[in-house]
Amino acid sequence: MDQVFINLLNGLSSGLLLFMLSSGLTLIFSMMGVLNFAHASFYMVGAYIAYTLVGILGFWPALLLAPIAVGMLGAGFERLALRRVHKFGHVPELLITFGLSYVILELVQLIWGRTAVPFTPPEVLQGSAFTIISTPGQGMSFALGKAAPELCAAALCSTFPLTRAFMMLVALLMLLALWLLLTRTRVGLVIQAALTHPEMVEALGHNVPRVLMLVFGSGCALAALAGVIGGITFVTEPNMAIIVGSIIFVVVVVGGIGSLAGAFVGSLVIGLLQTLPLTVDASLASALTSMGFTVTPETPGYPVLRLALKDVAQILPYLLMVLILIFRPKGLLGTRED
Amino acid sequence: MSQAKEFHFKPHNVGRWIVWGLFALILFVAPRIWTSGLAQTMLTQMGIGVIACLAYNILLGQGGMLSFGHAVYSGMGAFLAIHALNMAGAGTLGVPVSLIPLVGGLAGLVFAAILGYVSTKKAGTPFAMITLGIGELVFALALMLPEFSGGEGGVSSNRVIGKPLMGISFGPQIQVYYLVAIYCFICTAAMFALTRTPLGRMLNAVRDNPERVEFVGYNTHWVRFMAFTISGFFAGIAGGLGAINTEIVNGEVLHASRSGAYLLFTFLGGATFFFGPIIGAVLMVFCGVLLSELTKAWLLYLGLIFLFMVMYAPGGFASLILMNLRVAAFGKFKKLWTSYLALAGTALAALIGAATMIEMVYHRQLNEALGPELRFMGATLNSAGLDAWFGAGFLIVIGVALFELVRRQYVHEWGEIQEDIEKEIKRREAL
Amino acid sequence: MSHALELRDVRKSFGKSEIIRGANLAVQAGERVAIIGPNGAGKSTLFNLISGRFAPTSGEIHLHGQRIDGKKPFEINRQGLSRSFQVSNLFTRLSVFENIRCAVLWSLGHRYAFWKFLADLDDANDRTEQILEMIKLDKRRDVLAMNLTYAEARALEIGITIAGGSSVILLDEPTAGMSKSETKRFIQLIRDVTVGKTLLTVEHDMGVVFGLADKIAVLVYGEVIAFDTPDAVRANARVQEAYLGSVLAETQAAAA
Amino acid sequence: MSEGRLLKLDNVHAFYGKSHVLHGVSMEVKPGEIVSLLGRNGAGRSTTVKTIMGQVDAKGSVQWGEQELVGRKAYEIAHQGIGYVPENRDIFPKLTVHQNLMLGEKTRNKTPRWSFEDMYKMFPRLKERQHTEAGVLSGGEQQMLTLCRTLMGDPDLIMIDEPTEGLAPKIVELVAEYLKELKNRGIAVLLVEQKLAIAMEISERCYVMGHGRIVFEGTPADLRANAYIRKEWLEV
Amino acid sequence: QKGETVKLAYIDALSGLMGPVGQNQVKTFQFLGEKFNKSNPAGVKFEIVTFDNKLSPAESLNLLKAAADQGIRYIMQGNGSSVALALSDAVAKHNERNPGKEIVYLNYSAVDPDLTNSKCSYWHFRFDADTSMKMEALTTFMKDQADVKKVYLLNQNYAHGHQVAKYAKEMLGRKRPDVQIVGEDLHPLAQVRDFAPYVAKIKASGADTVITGNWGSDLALLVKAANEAGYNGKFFTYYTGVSGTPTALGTGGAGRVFQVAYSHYNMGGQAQKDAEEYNKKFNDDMYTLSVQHIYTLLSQAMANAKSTDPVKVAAAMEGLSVKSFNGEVTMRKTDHQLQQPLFISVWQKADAKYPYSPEKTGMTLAPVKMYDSYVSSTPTSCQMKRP
Ligand SMILES: Nc1ncnc2c1ncn2[C@@H]1O[C@H](COP(=O)(O)OP(=O)(O)OP(=O)(O)O)[C@@H](O)[C@H]1O
Ligand SMILES: Nc1ncnc2c1ncn2[C@@H]1O[C@H](COP(=O)(O)OP(=O)(O)OP(=O)(O)O)[C@@H](O)[C@H]1O
Ligand SMILES: CC(C)C[C@H](N)C(=O)O
Ligand SMILES: [Mg+2]
Ligand SMILES: [Mg+2]
Repeated sequence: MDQVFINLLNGLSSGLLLFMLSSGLTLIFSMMGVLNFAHASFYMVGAYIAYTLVGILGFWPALLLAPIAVGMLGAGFERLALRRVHKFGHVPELLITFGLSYVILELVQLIWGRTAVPFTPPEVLQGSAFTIISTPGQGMSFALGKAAPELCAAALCSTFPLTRAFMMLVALLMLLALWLLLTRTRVGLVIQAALTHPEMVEALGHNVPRVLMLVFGSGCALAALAGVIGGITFVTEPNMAIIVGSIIFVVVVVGGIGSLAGAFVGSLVIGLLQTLPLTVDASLASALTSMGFTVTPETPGYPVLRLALKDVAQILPYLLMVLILIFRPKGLLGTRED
Repeated sequence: MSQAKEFHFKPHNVGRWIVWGLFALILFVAPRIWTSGLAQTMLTQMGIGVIACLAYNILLGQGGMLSFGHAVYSGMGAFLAIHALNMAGAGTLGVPVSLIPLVGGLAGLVFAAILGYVSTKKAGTPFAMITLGIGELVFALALMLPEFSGGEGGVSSNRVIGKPLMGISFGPQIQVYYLVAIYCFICTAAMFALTRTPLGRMLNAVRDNPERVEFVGYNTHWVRFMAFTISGFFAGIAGGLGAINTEIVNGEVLHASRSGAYLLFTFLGGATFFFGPIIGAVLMVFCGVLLSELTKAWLLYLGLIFLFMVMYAPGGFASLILMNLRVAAFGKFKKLWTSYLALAGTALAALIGAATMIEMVYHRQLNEALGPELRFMGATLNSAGLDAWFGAGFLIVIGVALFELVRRQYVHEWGEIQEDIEKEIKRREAL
Repeated sequence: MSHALELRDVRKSFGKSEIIRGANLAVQAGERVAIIGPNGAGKSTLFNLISGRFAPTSGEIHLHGQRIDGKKPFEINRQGLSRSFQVSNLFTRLSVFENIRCAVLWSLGHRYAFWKFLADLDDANDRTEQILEMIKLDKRRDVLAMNLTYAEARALEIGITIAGGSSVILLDEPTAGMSKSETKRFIQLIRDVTVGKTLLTVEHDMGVVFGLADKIAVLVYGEVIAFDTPDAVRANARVQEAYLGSVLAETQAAAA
Repeated sequence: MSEGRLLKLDNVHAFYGKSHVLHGVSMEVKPGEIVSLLGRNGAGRSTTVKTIMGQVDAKGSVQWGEQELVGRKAYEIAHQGIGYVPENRDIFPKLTVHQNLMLGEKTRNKTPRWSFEDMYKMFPRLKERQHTEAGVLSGGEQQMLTLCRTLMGDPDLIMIDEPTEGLAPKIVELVAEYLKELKNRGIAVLLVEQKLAIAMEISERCYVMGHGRIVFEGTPADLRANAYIRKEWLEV
Repeated sequence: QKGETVKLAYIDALSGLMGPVGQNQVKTFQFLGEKFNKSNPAGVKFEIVTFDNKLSPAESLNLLKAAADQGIRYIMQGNGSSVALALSDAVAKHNERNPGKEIVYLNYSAVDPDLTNSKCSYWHFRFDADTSMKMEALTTFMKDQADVKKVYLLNQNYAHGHQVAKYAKEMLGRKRPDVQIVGEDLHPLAQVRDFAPYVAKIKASGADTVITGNWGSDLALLVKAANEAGYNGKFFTYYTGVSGTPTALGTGGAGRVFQVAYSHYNMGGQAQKDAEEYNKKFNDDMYTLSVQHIYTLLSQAMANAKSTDPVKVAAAMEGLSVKSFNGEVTMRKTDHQLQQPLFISVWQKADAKYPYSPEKTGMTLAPVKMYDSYVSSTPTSCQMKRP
């Protein structure tokens, strides 16, 4: 029971981090039509910049300033590069972000080196949010913070780190803020309209280039915020972008392009899908065995039958994405197909 | 109409014969000009790359299908080819080495037919995402089945099987090169021919306006599917040749970065022109092998090259070449060429300055054991002293400033020339 | 005898709103029919149903006696029905010549061939040249479709529609956006290229309607409320009320 | 705003890339009048309107009151109080009818002359479809929507390119009525129109264009009287 | 051969995921090379030529050709056993097809035992200790750790990880049959960001000890996640000291994380001085000390063979014994696996006795046990084909 609970929590929290990342991506993707391959790179830059700022200003200002700085970098990139290729269509837009991801990676390594940097959470976020104590025969109970060692002597204690709790909190706040922004302001409409008819939107009196720049910048800032939190929770290293690089596209597609709610649901689904199967040792072979068949290495297809669910866990998100695209191209909560 | 018909004859397209002849000639003499082992390996890879990029461009350029997973088909071709090669070596499969690439081709075809059937149901972004997903799936699955893929280590083989036939054992690199060259020529010709067939033309139509295609009797899914399958076939051949060349195939042939490279370099070469991907493939091998040899900062350079190319020449190198050929065809190239010299000169100055700085930074970070000095373009620089930095900075500033001046002049001239050409075309039309 | 095209109680709903509410229409082979009706009556939707872009919610559509409702556009086209679009819908990056050639390939049986060269397909090339002459674009054969002027694009739109040699042709507002002189030229063009074919056209310009049609179908709120000769329709009180009955329509009609 | 004229074009040249389309167009629009711009396909009428809107490269002068518009951005021009209804409609297909109208609104601090209700009263059909995606509207409905969307911005001058294209005759007359209504509310209208009958009926003055130049200027009555112009530049 | 310059090709990943390790090793080669160039038994000068193989076997084969083109006869590689297997095979093929231009492959850290067993090659020499040797030492150490009762095996899903798991099971079964293997997992190489699910699983299994061959971020994140979830079991690792892991470990895991290797950060003597000098010079830690073995053995073999010709040098290197930084080492003739002492060290606060602190963590790896060559030596199944 406590294991299931811990696993669920882990799945949810990693899903929420994905949400922080993919919300920016879906914003850019659905409103500007740009598949931003450099999105994860901005995530990484966010972590690194925050790491540097922490040294100067402390954690909380860095948490605020790093996203702003990255947002400005993103806006600058939009202004100087992306805007130029907008008229050539989506493939060049995509490729230019592709090129950017290389450049960012190299620059990060030039500035901060090629190994991990010691980016640690501030004092208040170190330690445990709560402890799950499961005493054999008595079920499960909670203790805030770290449980006393005496308690844990007889029982099995699992602590849930504060950083992860903080991550979940920030993600939820972000969801709320974005939802307010998109539903309570006209900016969202302007952007969607500008996607297909930029000239007309301008003729109606909206400064489209500026809006697009803002959108791109905000998307990057969101990625950077995720980066700061991802950076303290996991490690801050040059590899951190590549690891999340393609999974966030899966999230956006599964949830449904252009839908914030979709990105949220998609993130949680993918987060759980990446986590829960890891704990399952069962395979087709064991399933067949339990159904009374005998499976030996000579059984045809044994190499496939042998694969345990935990071994294939990493491909499940992609499998889900392909199936979704084939059977429900709009995604779980999406409204459009293109 | 009938009168027009009498004068209607099909001229032998001399130009086309010359172009193909030249292509064959280049394929033939290249390894005699560049004879080192590395050069021959690279030429072999270029030949393979040409097939792969052209195959990819059937999707991207001709069919408007943005695929993020084409390495699946070249990779599956490579895997089945290497298994076939091993079986041939063990005597359980009676296929000569020269036909092993066709095994790869068939594998590519079969996989493209199976996986392509679902991917080509959609176009646009959904298509792109399905290919991305399938690419990741196949890659990860292959690694999970070490019986098939040899795990991270891959499957290795020996291409020298049995006794040499007429002195050909495929042991020496040069023999492999010529095998690749022959395949390359035939495949290029075949893919070019495809663009001249009904299917090839309808593929263009599907790219431009899939909706309308349905109303002139064609099933867009089927058109895309057939093109995808054909593309898979050629990609598989490239994979098979790659397997013979390296004698080892591992998961990386299926990896997304390989698919990404096809996309990037096809685009850089010029997806809108048939021959663009050929340039792209040559660049791909250059960047992948040579650039990383020349400089530690190659990823940075590569990224920057992409950024600038996409921004300033979205049609790829092919479009740059064609635009200048057009200028030349109207006899206006003379006017430009001083500008080109000036542009190249100033750009070079700026680039050398920038590259010097980048190299010095990398040197400081990575190679300090050798002391602060580094050799760059024949000169010895002291990355610890201010001189080199100032010198480089100076070079950049001056280079960029002059470049900007020349560029303005050039843009002006270019504009005028284009205007003249437009006028000239109008005039000719009016005749 | 069977009709060239027949609609039997065709209905179509989008979500909750029913747009086509039991349309019935039977068109004889060789007839030219104009479909008129207020904006949003469902004329384009009707064309979309017939040509297979949408499947009807219920009802039957027959082409030369065979059921075609629910089939895919390309299947319907292969059975001999072809349509144009209200907004030009061309292969923008191909030349005028290639646009037309794409449209003739299937009907001449070249299908998905990748073993024949286009240049050797004399039947297709001759037919393409013919069409180009008919739509007077032979001088522009190598221009890319996206560089055509509005009127030329409309002409090409019609060229693509008729190129496959379908016996039933649907045209959706072929002359929209054209000046009077061009409209006149165009009516003539349409007449010429559709000789011996069954023609359905949607139009708001009464000049075109009365100049082109043997019969007029009036579609109001998703129903065919009248289907008769032009004169009879003009006299029909319901039609007057729903659609005509205005100075403009009168003058246009008179000018025809 | 100076009395007497609202908009004045003086020797305007316009270019699409390298091709020179307008060759010195001069014309003007006074407050609250309906002016129509006539001519054959390709004469350059749409280009003129787009030039005013800042969507085409231009030389020469376009005066709006005391201000020069050439070289300004489209959205700045829109904020000056010029509304534009393009010929190819350009509705935003993925947004609902109502959202399309919302995008037409401009946040200028005076109280606008028009509200959503006015629009829906003008074209009840739009009210019925207000929550539908605009992309699926019929051709005519889209035409109504574009007109209303621009009106929501409360312009002083509205430039309409072929508003009646694809509209049923009854609706065409309705549109004509509304244009007059606009004028009554003090809005100037620059109308590009193919249907001579309508244009001549409602406009106070008209210009005829040919090959990128103004070839005639005068009242509808003058034009009716001038058979040569009509034959040479308008009909065959 | 005196005064000759011998070019050594360094073919390994210098960019990407494994880039940092490669960069660090190149610096080690250059740094120690300088010292050896001043004096070595053969009196030759070594020159390092670097090639970036991007961790790809296929790319490495290209670079092998490039190196051969430049007339380089010695190649070195180590990061990634998959690449090593491919290279060893390719070198053998090359030497067969190009007599007179033979190339020798010096492996400084690819530890898959197959390289000196079923897939051994005459041209391949390994200077690291292979997985089986390290596991031999580790399990010998564990034999005396009474509190180890339940062991969990968590490894990367590739050649090296598989071998660690395999030998752990085999040797524990032999030396501590009472120890229970309560779980076994293989996770994708360098792709896991979140180890919390694995840690949850480890906790649930009740394991008191984890054996892992993980390196780089895969190890760093694992230990970090374990700390956060309140796991207090022991870790027996191969690569605690390598690139990035010290930083990620920080002060967590003190006294609970062990490493088995042929060296550690407090070797004393010349090695210690070198390490400190290196640290000053590059602000980085020298952890690939097998480089020193390479220089020592190579120059001695050249001196003995009185030639730099790889064929002769290879022959001279077989069975050669020299004194190196960690004691007397021998290149075993039967399989070309260097026989050398191994150390178990533990992660703890740096102190006066063990002062060297990698990555400025304030922590160090302090030796707890040393095993002489004969203890950790493992038998080989190599059927070497000699030319
Ligand atoms: N896909 C759809 N989803 C929802 N409603 C639709 C869809 N397609 C059409 N409609 C609605 O159906 C009605 C009829 O549209 P249609 O385009 O057929 O009209 P029409 O008769 O061609 O008018 P017009 O003359 O103005 O072009 C319109 O009200 C339109 O909004
Ligand atoms: N984007 C463009 N690029 C190049 N030339 C253009 C472009 N748009 C219009 N033209 C050309 O400019 C000329 C004037 O076009 P314009 O659209 O202003 O004509 P118009 O009078 O509005 O006619 P229409 O009745 O077709 O709307 C035409 O010859 C047209 O071909
Ligand atoms: C450098 C090491 C971390 C490489 C690892 N020992 C391997 O064999 O793959
Ligand atoms: Mg319609
Ligand atoms: Mg116009």
